Amino acid sequence: MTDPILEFDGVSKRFGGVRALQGVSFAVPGGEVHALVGENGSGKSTLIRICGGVFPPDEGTIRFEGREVSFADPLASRAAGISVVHQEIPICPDLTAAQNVLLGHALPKWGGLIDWGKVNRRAEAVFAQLGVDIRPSALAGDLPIAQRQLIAIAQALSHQATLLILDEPTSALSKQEAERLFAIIRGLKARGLTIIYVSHRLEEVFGLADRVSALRDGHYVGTVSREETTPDEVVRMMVGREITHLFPKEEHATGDVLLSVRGLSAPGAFEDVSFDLHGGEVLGLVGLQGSGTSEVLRALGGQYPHLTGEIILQGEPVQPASATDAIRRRIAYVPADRQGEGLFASMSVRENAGLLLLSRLAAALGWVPNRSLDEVAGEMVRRFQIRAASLTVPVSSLSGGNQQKVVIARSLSIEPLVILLDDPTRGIDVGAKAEVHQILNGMTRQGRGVLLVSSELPEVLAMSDRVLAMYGGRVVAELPRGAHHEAVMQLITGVHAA
Amino acid sequence: MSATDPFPAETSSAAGGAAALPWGSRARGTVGQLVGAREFAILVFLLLISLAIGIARPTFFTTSNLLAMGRQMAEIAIMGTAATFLITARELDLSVGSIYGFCSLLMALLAANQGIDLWFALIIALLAATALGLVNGLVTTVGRIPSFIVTLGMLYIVRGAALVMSAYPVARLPHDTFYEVLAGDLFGIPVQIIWMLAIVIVGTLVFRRTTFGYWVQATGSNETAARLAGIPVRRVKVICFVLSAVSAAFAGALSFAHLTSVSPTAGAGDELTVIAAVVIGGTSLFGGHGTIIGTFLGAALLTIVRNGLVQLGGEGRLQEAFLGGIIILAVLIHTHVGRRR
Amino acid sequence: MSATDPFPAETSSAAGGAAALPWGSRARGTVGQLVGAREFAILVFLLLISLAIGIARPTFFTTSNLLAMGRQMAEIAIMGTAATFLITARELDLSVGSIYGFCSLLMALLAANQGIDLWFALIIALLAATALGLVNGLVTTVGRIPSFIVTLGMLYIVRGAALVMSAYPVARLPHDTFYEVLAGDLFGIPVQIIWMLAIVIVGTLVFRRTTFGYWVQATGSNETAARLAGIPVRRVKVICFVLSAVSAAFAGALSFAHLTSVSPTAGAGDELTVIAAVVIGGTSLFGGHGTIIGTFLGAALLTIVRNGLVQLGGEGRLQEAFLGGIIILAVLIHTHVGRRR
Amino acid sequence: GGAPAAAQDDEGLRFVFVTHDLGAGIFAPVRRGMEDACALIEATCEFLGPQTYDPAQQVAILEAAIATNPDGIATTRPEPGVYDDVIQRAQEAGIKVVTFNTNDPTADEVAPAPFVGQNFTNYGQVWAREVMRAMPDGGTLAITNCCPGHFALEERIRSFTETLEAEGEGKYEILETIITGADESEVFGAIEAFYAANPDVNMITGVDYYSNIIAQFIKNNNLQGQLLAGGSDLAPAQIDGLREGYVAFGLGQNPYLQGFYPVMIMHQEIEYGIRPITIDTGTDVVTPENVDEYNPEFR
Ligand SMILES: Nc1ncnc2c1ncn2[C@@H]1O[C@H](COP(=O)(O)OP(=O)(O)OP(=O)(O)O)[C@@H](O)[C@H]1O
Ligand SMILES: Nc1ncnc2c1ncn2[C@@H]1O[C@H](COP(=O)(O)OP(=O)(O)OP(=O)(O)O)[C@@H](O)[C@H]1O
Ligand SMILES: [Mg+2]
Ligand SMILES: [Mg+2]
Repeated sequence: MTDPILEFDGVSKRFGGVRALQGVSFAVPGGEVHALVGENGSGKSTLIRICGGVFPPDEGTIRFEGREVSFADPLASRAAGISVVHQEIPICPDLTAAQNVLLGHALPKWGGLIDWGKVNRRAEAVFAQLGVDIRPSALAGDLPIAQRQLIAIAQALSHQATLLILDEPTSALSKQEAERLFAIIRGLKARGLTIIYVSHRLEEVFGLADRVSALRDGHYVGTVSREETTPDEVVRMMVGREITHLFPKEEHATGDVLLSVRGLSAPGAFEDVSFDLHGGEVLGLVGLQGSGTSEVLRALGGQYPHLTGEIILQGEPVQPASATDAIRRRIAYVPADRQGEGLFASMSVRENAGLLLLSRLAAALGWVPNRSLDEVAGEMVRRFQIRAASLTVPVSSLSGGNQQKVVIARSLSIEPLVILLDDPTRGIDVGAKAEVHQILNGMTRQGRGVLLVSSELPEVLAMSDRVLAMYGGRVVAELPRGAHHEAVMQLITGVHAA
Repeated sequence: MSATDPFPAETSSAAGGAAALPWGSRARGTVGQLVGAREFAILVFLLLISLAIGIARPTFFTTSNLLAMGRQMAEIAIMGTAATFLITARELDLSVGSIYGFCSLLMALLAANQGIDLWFALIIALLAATALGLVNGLVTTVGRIPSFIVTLGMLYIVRGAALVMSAYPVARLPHDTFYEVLAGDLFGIPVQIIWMLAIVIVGTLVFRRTTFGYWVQATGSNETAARLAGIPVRRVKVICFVLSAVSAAFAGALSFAHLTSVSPTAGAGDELTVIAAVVIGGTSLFGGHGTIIGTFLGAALLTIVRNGLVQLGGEGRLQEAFLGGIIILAVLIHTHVGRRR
Repeated sequence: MSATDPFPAETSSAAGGAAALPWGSRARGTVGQLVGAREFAILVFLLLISLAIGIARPTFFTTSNLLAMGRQMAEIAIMGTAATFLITARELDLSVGSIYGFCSLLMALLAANQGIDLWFALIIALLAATALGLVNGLVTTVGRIPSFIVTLGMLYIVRGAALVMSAYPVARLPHDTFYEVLAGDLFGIPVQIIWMLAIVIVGTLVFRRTTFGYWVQATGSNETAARLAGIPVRRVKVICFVLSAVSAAFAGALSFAHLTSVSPTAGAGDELTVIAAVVIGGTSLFGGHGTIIGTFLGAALLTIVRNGLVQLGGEGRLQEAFLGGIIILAVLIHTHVGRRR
Repeated sequence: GGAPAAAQDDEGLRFVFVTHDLGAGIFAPVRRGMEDACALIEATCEFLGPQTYDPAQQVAILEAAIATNPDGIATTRPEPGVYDDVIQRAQEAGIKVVTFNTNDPTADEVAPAPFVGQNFTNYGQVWAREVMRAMPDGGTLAITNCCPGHFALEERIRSFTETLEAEGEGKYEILETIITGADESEVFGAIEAFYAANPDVNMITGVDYYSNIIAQFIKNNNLQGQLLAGGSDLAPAQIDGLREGYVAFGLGQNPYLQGFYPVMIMHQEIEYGIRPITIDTGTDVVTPENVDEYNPEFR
């Protein structure tokens, strides 16, 4: 093992009553890709924020390149040679791509004034190094989420760093974009940089990392070298128990046709989409970013008022014109962007869970007795094993996985015929994922129809009864259960037309 | 693998049985339910200030002074109740002061110059306020421009209209039951206090225990999520704007009944006082979280400080300056002391 | 992390998108560089209104009236330039009107009663404003309470201080170069216009072509991202508050030099006029996107409408009402006409 | 009545003055008058009011003041009705009440109180006659008004217009009442805009304190000889104009006495049982001829 570039010694951090890190001690050898894994809330991002100078640890010390360091702010950490891509910190939407990339740099000036032309050219060079095609003068807020994530990565790469830390950089990236990032990471490693890499996707971890360290509930569990370990062992380190198989699909007989879609088009999003969804069936939609999979879900959820084509629900033609409309027709939508579109952060668990049942619980004048709301919310919390200190704590105090379960439970509370799930396991850990998959199995057992979109191809392939492959807004193939990963990849990347 | 199956095949209802809840047993008292940590901090602050004033000037605690303060705070508390809904839904109304003046003037002119019955005039004034609130709400939600600007424009428009109307002098009106109901006494208590308490209590119940109240909070907490949850966010906001305008008209009517006179500039500046009361009480200016009890306490604090400073005597011109300091201090306190449970 | 970010970028639906960016790589002419789509929409609106007034009243377009309007708009445009920085950084300042009155009074009293040289008095007034801006900024950023509340408190505090000072009547001051520099003419053009243009031009350059301006936009666009990128967001905001206060003091000095008199209530209500000018110009109230040229046009629009309404004669009391309508209309126009590229 | 329950302690009498607008410049000399009178009789005095024009707030302050049980209260009464209730309650509590500076006469039907201040109807007459003296051959004029709806100002204008019509032999034409707002910069802008549209106007005359801005306008634009000013109060710019002749007249109302007399007549009543009466502080005509005889600070 080479000399450690970064050493943690007894690092602890608490937020109010939450002990995010407790006495974490380990070392990261220089010149390697070092993966950091752990369940949601295990403290990975907290450790990284400490390295990035966002806040200091409560206890313990950090040594960087052999010297004890204590960063007062992000600038100090960067000056020392640490560059960080933080988890889920979107860029500045009102600035251009180039301005975001060079945020925090001294900018090229001409006569005391910033030369934006030069800034754009510099950013262009960074993008070229990253192999991405983003116009430097594009407004960042106008770009799709994947490109925004790439801008954040480009921002980190634009600094001269000896240690690069990436906290879940691929959660919003397509397969190819992720692959390109991996190539860059390998290139940086070859140039002698050390990379700390955080991800919930074990195949990425095993594809990239030289060594894997695991955290559990704020404690350091151990470090293993990739050659000497297996995915199962890493999972065991993370969750402290065995997870037998990753995607536990239950088989059911599927029922009659529930939902028929014929020639559905939304200009600029997708075109001529047709399929049948049966009761008790999971129909997977796979495709790259921009292929129209999420948009089909949104359209069925009533978010595209100007659709052409037919939607027939239980033999009756429908045109969901709004989310309200879709909900009335018992079509439930679970958005991919939990924070932005799913949760009411300032409200309690109870209110988040019970929101769709208010009109059902309401007596005259909209009066909702507290007890009946407590009852239904409590039942949901119990049934979906939502771990919360009480029903009245703010939902924002829950872990990511539990927040997601609240959102799903709410959608299911209307007893939907059809459930539209957009990336229901984004950014949640293996344990929580397994629970969401259990919920999915429960839905089909009850005879509901599920349309599933996921950023993880293996997940859709494993959990679906059938799969529709989409490319460029069109359905290019229908595949039965058990379709081969490679074949699907070729379809959705347009390498082979069906 | 989790042990419990969330979908036992037999049950089809997702919201079925009434299982015993682990936290259902955690009984809280009524007061505890009404007064959260933030409200508590501001209540303590308010009591300490009252005590300090009362010690320096015992006349502060006379029944008549306490009742007078109760009456004085009524208008701000009533407008503040509606504003709490609106601000929780993440909108602002800067036009309440103008609507207050306009509607009381309208009412007075209709009654005095057109000979319309005062009650009927009140109804017309409330309808006019409804229309103004609708315009505020529709321009904000359909026109998609910030309510700060819409209601700022409305502030000028309505004040201009009031100034034009005031060209017609208002004759004196005969006293009748109208004044008894809106400005009289009940068992020695000014009716304004009773109106205020009724509105604050009903407002609290609507805010915390009805579909509409939950919808308001959800809309302000995350508008996109609210829309996706099927909440008619535009309608919710428009209703809040209407409530705000109608509460201003009603406060104007109380003022008119009490002072038996009107002026086109009545209510000028009230918009900021109302927002101050709401925010002092602990409602977030950024939406999603509100408390009507807090607003009530905020209005009480402003009134007590104003009254107390007069009682203490001293430099009259510095009194408003003190008030400014108290506003900042109060918000600092509940932000940092009554942080979270 | 996100707990401190009151407006997550995704949900500020009312703010609309940002307009064309001046630094786009595609070559644009100088005018095109300065005037984006929103600014253009408001410019056209302004010209149409001027034309309409000018046709009805040819005296509107006389050189003397145009110069007079230029002078009238200077104070709002100057305060608006600073406010554009502040609002872009996602903060508000409601205390500018009070600071305007307080600082001009302070200056006058120092010069008239203490015999201090007027220039020196001006410097003291600007330093006082710096201190007030620092307090606004520090209470907002360190105390973590909304600037709406901090500066509302400051509005009362500073106005109270001005009222106390006004107990000392101001003696007449001898005219000297001070008046020439702040209220005289240069080649027949009122110097206030020259001051305004200088400040607008320097402001635009700082806003668009310096690190500070870039930091202001980043801070308002996404405070967390800006902080993590190493931008000292607190310092950036505090500087914006200081700029706002100092601009108000300077505008107050211009007014004092021009009117040779002061009153403690001077500037009351200017806070809302300044915000209106900024928002009419196209700056987003939700931060991140601002335009000083737009603010300049917004101030011009307000002045033209005020002046034009007096010129047109008729019911003077309706002028404010028209002004309110124009504010709403202007923001509707640039929201929907000058939408995106 | 005599002196019931007055002077509960041996610290002397206590009087509270409450105005509708502490910011108005006129109240500085009023306050001085109050302070001098209180010093003379060794009474304690307070001068209170809202920061800007706000009768409702003024009533709240009056109520708080009543609770402190002073010996006397002096208040302005710019709107009818508003003060009836609170004045009656003060009187019932044995507190002497005097109005000063502004009093809506119709208010006396319900809550009579002696008034120390100007008679606004007389003012309008004097004002009209000064305009006729300044322009004996007639001409066009405009009036500036900061605050439409304000009782005192509207009464001055009404009486002015009536007198000008009755005595002006049709020689005078009022082009417009310019609504100026109550912010000096805005007042200036409104005058400027009006003059741009009506450059032939002979005189602009103000009903309120902001009249001095008309003088300032003439001076800044070198319109001496082309445009005549004149109007209420004696702010510095007004004095300049009077000295140089482009302001034809300035009308004072002796604010010092509006602070001094209320103290004295309340003291009289409490100490000697002399019933207080309404005192007109008059309309003080200052012209270029007599301007140097005055100290403008107390006008
Ligand atoms: N911001 C916060 N403020 C207060 N408490 C919090 C906060 N975030 C999390 N918690 C609490 O800390 C505890 C641990 O959260 P953590 O994220 O570790 O849960 P978890 O068991 O890992 O859930 P999951 O497996 O679903 O991710 C939870 O009980 C949660 O309520
Ligand atoms: N600012 C904060 N305030 C309160 N609690 C916090 C804060 N930041 C993190 N926590 C809590 O600290 C714990 C560790 O969080 P952290 O974000 O480090 O987890 P993580 O391992 O990165 O999880 P994930 O995989 O979901 O990103 C969690 O319980 C979390 O809720
Ligand atoms: Mg976990
Ligand atoms: Mg994390």
